[in-house]
Amino acid sequence: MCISIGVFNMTDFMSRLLRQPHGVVGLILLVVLAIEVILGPALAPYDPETFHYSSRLVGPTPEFLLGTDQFGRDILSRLLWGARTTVLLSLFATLIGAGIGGAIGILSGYLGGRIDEVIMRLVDALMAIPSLLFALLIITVLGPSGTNAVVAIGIAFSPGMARIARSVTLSVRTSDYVAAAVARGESPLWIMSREIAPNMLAPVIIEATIRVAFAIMLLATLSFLGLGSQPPAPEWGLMISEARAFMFRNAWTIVWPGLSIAMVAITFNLLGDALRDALNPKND
Amino acid sequence: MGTQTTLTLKNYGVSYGTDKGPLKVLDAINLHIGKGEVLGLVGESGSGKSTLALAIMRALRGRVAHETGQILLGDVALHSLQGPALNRIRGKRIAMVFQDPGGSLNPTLTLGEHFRQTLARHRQLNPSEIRQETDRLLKMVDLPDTQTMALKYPHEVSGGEKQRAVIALAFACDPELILFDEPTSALDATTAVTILDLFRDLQKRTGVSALFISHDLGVVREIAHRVAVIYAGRIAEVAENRQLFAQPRHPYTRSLLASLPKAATDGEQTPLISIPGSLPDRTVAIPGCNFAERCQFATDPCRRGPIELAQDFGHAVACPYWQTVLYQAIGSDENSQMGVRLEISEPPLLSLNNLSVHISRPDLFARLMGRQPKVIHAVNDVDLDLHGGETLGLVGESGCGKSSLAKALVGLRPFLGHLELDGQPIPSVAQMDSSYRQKVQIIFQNPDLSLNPRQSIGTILSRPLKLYPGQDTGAMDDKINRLLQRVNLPPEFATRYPHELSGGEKQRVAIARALAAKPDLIICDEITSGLDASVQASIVNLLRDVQRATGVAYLFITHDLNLLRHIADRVAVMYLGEIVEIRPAHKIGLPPYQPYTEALLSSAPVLDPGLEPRRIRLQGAPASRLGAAKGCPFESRCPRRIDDICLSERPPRIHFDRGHWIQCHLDQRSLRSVPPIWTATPTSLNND
Amino acid sequence: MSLQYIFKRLLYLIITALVVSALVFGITQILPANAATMLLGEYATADALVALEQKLGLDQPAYVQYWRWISGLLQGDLGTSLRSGLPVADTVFQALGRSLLLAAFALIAVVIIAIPLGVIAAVRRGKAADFGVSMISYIGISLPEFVLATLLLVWLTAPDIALFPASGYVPITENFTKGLWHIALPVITLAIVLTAHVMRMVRSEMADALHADYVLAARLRGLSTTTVLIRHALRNSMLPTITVLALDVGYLIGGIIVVEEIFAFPGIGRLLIVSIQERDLPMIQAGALVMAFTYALSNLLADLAYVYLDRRIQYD
Amino acid sequence: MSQDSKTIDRRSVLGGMATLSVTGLTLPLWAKSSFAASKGGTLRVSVNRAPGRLNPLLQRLNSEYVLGELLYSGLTRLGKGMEVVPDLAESWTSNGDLTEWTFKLRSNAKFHNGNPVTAKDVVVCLTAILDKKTGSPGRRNLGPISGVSAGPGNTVIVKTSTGYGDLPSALAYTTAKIAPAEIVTGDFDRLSREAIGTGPFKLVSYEPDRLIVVEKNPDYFISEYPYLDRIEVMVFPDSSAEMAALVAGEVDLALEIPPADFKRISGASGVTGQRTPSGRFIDVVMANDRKPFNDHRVREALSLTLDRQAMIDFVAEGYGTPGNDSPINSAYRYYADAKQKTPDIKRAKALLAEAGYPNGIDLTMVASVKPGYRQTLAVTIREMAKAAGFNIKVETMAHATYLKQVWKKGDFYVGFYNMQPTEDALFKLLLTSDAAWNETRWNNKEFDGLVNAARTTTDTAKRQQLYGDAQKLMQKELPVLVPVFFDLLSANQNYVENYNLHPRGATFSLEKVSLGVGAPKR
Repeated sequence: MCISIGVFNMTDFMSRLLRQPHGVVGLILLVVLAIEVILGPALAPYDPETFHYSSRLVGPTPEFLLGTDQFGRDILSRLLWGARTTVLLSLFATLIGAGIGGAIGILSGYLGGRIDEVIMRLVDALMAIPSLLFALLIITVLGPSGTNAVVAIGIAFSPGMARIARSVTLSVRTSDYVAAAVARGESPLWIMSREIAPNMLAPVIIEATIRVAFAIMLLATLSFLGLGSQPPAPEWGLMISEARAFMFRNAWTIVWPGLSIAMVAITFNLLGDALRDALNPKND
Repeated sequence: MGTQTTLTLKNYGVSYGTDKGPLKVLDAINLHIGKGEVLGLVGESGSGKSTLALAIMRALRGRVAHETGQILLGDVALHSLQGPALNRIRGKRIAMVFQDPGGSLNPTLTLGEHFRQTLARHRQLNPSEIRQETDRLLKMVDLPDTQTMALKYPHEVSGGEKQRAVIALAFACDPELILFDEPTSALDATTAVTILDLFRDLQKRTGVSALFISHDLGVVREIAHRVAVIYAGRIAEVAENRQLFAQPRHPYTRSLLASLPKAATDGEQTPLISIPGSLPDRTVAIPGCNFAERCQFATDPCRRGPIELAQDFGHAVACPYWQTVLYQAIGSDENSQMGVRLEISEPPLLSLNNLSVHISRPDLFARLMGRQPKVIHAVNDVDLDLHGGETLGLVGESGCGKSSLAKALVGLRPFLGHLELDGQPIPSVAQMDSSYRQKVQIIFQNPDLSLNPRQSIGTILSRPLKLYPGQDTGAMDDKINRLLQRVNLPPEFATRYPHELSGGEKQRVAIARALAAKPDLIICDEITSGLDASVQASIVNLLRDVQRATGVAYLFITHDLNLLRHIADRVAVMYLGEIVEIRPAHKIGLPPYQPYTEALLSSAPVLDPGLEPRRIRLQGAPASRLGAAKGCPFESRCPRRIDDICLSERPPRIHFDRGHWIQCHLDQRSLRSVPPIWTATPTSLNND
Repeated sequence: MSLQYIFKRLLYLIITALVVSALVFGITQILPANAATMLLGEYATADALVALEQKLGLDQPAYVQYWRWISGLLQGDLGTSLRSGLPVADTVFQALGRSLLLAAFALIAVVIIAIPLGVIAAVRRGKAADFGVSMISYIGISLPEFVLATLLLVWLTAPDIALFPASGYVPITENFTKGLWHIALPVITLAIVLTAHVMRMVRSEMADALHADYVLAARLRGLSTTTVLIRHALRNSMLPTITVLALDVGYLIGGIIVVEEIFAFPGIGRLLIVSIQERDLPMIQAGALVMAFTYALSNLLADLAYVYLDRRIQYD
Repeated sequence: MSQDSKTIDRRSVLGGMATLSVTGLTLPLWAKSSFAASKGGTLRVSVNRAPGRLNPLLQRLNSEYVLGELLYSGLTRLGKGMEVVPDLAESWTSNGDLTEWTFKLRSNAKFHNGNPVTAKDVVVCLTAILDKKTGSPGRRNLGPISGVSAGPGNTVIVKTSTGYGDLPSALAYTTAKIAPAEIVTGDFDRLSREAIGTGPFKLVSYEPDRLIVVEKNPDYFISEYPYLDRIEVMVFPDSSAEMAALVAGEVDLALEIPPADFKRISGASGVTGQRTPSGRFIDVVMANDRKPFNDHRVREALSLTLDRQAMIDFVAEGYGTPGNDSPINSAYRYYADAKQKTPDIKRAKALLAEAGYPNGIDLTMVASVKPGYRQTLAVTIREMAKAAGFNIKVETMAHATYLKQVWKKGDFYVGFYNMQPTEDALFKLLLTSDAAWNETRWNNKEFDGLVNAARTTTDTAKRQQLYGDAQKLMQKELPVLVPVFFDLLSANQNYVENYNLHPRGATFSLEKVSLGVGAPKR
């Protein structure tokens, strides 16, 4: 479980990443996803919200490549538009989690002692609430919306991130370069931000990458439960939730967004695993 | 030594696939091990010695690109064996012992279970026979209480006991050959010698053949009949033990020996020789001698090659010109002037009085329950004076509290007792102001861990310069360049990152960082332990140069007595958190000794031909450090224990001449009456 | 493993429960609408709301309500549901029992399927079998339960296939086969997702274990492949797997919420969702607490199992 | 078929002031073969929300009303054609100005605990419902009652503050159920756990999130009923699971079918779908007293963007009728026919420009997540109104939050209401100045006058006139937009007999249901 604090060098790192089949597949998928996110709206054949009164719930046709939903909206266009929301929201959620958790973890691990003990008990307690449940409770307070779902997931992720950040901090903290910094009288802020934080990046990035996949699914699940993005947003989880009433009339309405979510999750899972392997010196 | 050979390697070579192409790890290896013979294989890290052992076991790790040549066990062609046929031979006809006994035993199985599996597999014994045989084997390696020992899990026994068990396991099926891969490197010196004794003894009794791999020439000298020196995947020299050490022929072997601090060279301070350069790139073909780039005698023909291992009355050497250069001295480019000592200043720079370091783990639960947390007494009541310009060596086995003391001195651990710097009392870590921190610097053992991998060398060096600017004005870049120059590194290193540097270069950066603060004292915590001998030599030479130029004092912590004798003015010996002896460093070989010092000296490997140490062997492992010892810390293992007084009363400090004192219950006379550890006996070589 | 260690962990468990209850209580306090609003629904008038809030004690300061709740809890009284007026404890434990049954079946399925597959993948690393297992696990961990559940529902309960009943719950004590039959789909959904998780874990742990020195040492002693794999590698790789299994209980709880919602399984997850929607405070508190407690307890048990199996670890 | 029967019903129903004495039972026309109905058997009924409240006085969900009706009785009930039929009251009369009503109770009605129903029970229960402390949802739906007292003989006298011709209909309200007086005044909370009613069934078990079982009440006051021995009410929060269970034969009768599934379900083998037009509607609520909706032109512009026919497809999957911006449709007695409104984007744009929004207008429309139609409507309106320059942001929220923060307070949101028994009930609930839920704050004196006048009139033609004017006024003034009425949809196995979908949506009459040939033995 221990993640090394390996050295980080971009070209070397890319070559390590590309040495692994899952890294290659992950990167290819990531590029596809990036295109979808950046160019999706431009590539979409229709406006994602335009109703096509006469073509409701049709299967794939030349006109509507992936078919239409219950309002006659083009599923392909909605997926392409939705990529931006779905992917970016998940990234944000993870970023929030990594940011809050990282800060707490580094502080707790660095300060140590009683403060650490108290923080960690709290974090343990929060971790005892499963992410979905936690997010559910937070959303209940904030009200259902895409942004709130992001915040909720971010908060729900932060205890786990804090744990990882803390354990890395603890191991980095015992390392001699931190000892050297302490011994020469550096300020705690400098030590945390310049000595420890950069060395936490690798494990935190690995964890965050895998968490993105998790965030996508969580976000989609929240939307599915009606607690995430709200109609008419072309968010993928919401699309499934809305389409469920029509799944027997046009199963494509579920299959496409379902596949899309799975694709993104696979991308980040593959990348996370590849990163873990690439940054793991054991595999040299 | 019989004429039959147990193992033969014919022109063996192996390459691993890497991104840059195949890396030739082993090249044209021709070796044999006779029946009942122990072949020592020495080389620095990266020379391919472990790969050789794994190749023999047919368990190469990594991507094998090419494999050539033959490996024969008797007349069995090991190199072509696979699957069940191979499994019938492994463990039965060849066994292997690894460096880390902890790693090679399954943590979830009892020791007995390891034996059971092996015996059931190869010797088809029934359960009661297995029990008997396990018992016999454990007894054979002198393990106590064999019945309960078999029921223990690996973590429940000490490192030495584990290695004994692993050795017993290797002998379990009466193999023809045992491969040892650095079997003592992970152990403390006093434990390591007992393991070596054990193996020597067992080898004699069973007549097993062995390949004994080590980076430590001293260990190989102790144990091997013949010694092969490997450099960058090629055998440089093979000879009878005595021959090799008495008259090494290959320039590499000679340089290697010259880089090692000698045990018995009393008093006089000769510089150590370091080998310039580093291992050659083996992804490209090297037509000539692969040592040529680092060899001070190399000529053009050396680089053109081909170079072959040439036999000459059982002494093979891979240098056609060895005879021409044999009488030319091995030298160093670094013109260290040794022997010039600086004046030791009075009064002391740093003064410790009753200094203790107690480590307790914070435990919320224990506090809630109102219980005292467990406290480890890492350092107990240490008195020590350190003078300006002096090098004080601190020696002791792992876990004796050396590092805790070092950390307390730089404010990384809270301490109890009195600490004075320049007569200024420092009551606690909180009172260590920036002036104290500037004056006392520390260098750690592992430069990989002490240099932040995310910071450039320039950044690393700039920090102390910014924190302690001193009177020195001028551009930061200039200051960094000067520092790099000071430690013999080129200025362009400022923009590099630690991982781009070699181990020795990294340690130089760490030294430069310490120097940046212009300290009065540098604490060197095992700073050469992770380095190869030749690199260690260059670091030690650098430290001496620096001391001469700046008058800085060193607290030099190490477990290597030979090194201390070379570098230190005074030596403090530490055992279980207490300093048991302080003595001047020259004359270290002469009595009186504190009994622990004596055992430590006896365990140090000896390279000098014709020098035989007196054997003193310690039993058991150091006692627990929970709570302060009432009596002598060494009481439980002391071969010269008097009686219960050692357990119950703190031993007195007995003063001898010139700042030499010993903490022991023995009286002065009996302490003085011990013979010296080393006696020159030309016939003492163990192989006959 | 000392008794003291167990006590300590139990104490932490209680701390966890307290923090969770305070947190959940805090959340329910700042909810934009309370149970009275929901109870009265579109029939709420200001005076009716006040009256009902008084009756339910919702007008009291938060700490009073919390203290009342905690002291009730200590006496084993979880209060009454604001929605149905039924005792919370009965409802919650009944629902929990059903969910645990679901979880237990899913875990059993996972252990039976995932461990052998993970081992095969690790041993045949880089081969077709590994590729297959990896593919399955990537898909499994990347497909949200609600998609999987919905697709299973569309395919397996369609009239012409009708492999399984779509939903409903028959107590297993009432009719064993029928109970199993009804629980099958939710169990399959949970098991597929979890299997992927555990399989991945076993594979990577096993691969690590196969690289360990003691496995090399065992191989070099010429032990048979089965002995090396099972006695040496698997045994050690099971330790982290146990931890992962315990962590997956958390995942399982999340999954259970979704799966129960879709398959109309009257477990704790659905109870919680309904309670959140209805602002049924005592029910939310009890439900969340029970879930968190279950999770924390399973982690504790995993740690104890770990200590029991791996003698190296000595907690004090 | 239902269209025909409705016309007949509407005519056959008496206004209310005259004594309606239906002592026996009028066999409904649609009852295929009630004489041949076989007795016994267990019926599995599915509902799509958990009936969380057992207490009949506190119920407010259709799934709860099912239980209320199975286990309890009121004074009156609604017949198939929305006419008032006797329940515990066997007959009723009123004084001339419709301010005092006398209800005569049945003599053979007994509670499940064996006690006979007395006037005291009725007085206590009605008083409790009217007491705001009880928190009964029906408090404002029973009409302007000023007093309830026991009369001579087994009678109950209800006085109203103004003349109120619809009182018998109002007392058919779903929560106006009668429970034993001593429990209501004593241990009221007991009704959350137990059911002591007079209904055709008795409670066996109650697990609100899963299964509620009731069994035949042998002492039911109409001896012919119930036919069934046992009813199991199964709870499915997820409609796809519910539909699958129906198709698989696990469920005999699904009380509500999502429009999207109706075609598939009613086409499934062995399953029959039922559909009835209803007054259940979805509306767009606008704050008539605040900008921008205080400007009639804005409301009209929005109304003109709506393609109501298309909306039926989107919101109700075609199972509905177009709305004409009045909550009264042909399912009500006094419906006034009017020309169907059609979209006119050009005119809408012009109106919006006139109102001061030549460049369009930004609005936020709130839709609660329950039921899903609200969001669908919001999304549809957003899309349709775009063309005329309305830029509508849809904001959805949890139902609880919606109730607390938006309902009756917000400026612009989606409402959703069941059909009410009478026009009066609906207007007085939503639209008059003194309406219980005056969410539009339209406060139109003329409209109030029309509704109040109709209350105290017994002349059917005059009432038709008054209510017709009121509807016209709404269609002109547009206090709310009513784009769609829903048909009610249900489905049952072919062997389920005599279940008939009631347009009110809250009345089920399961005591009349029986199981025919092919019913599984359970």
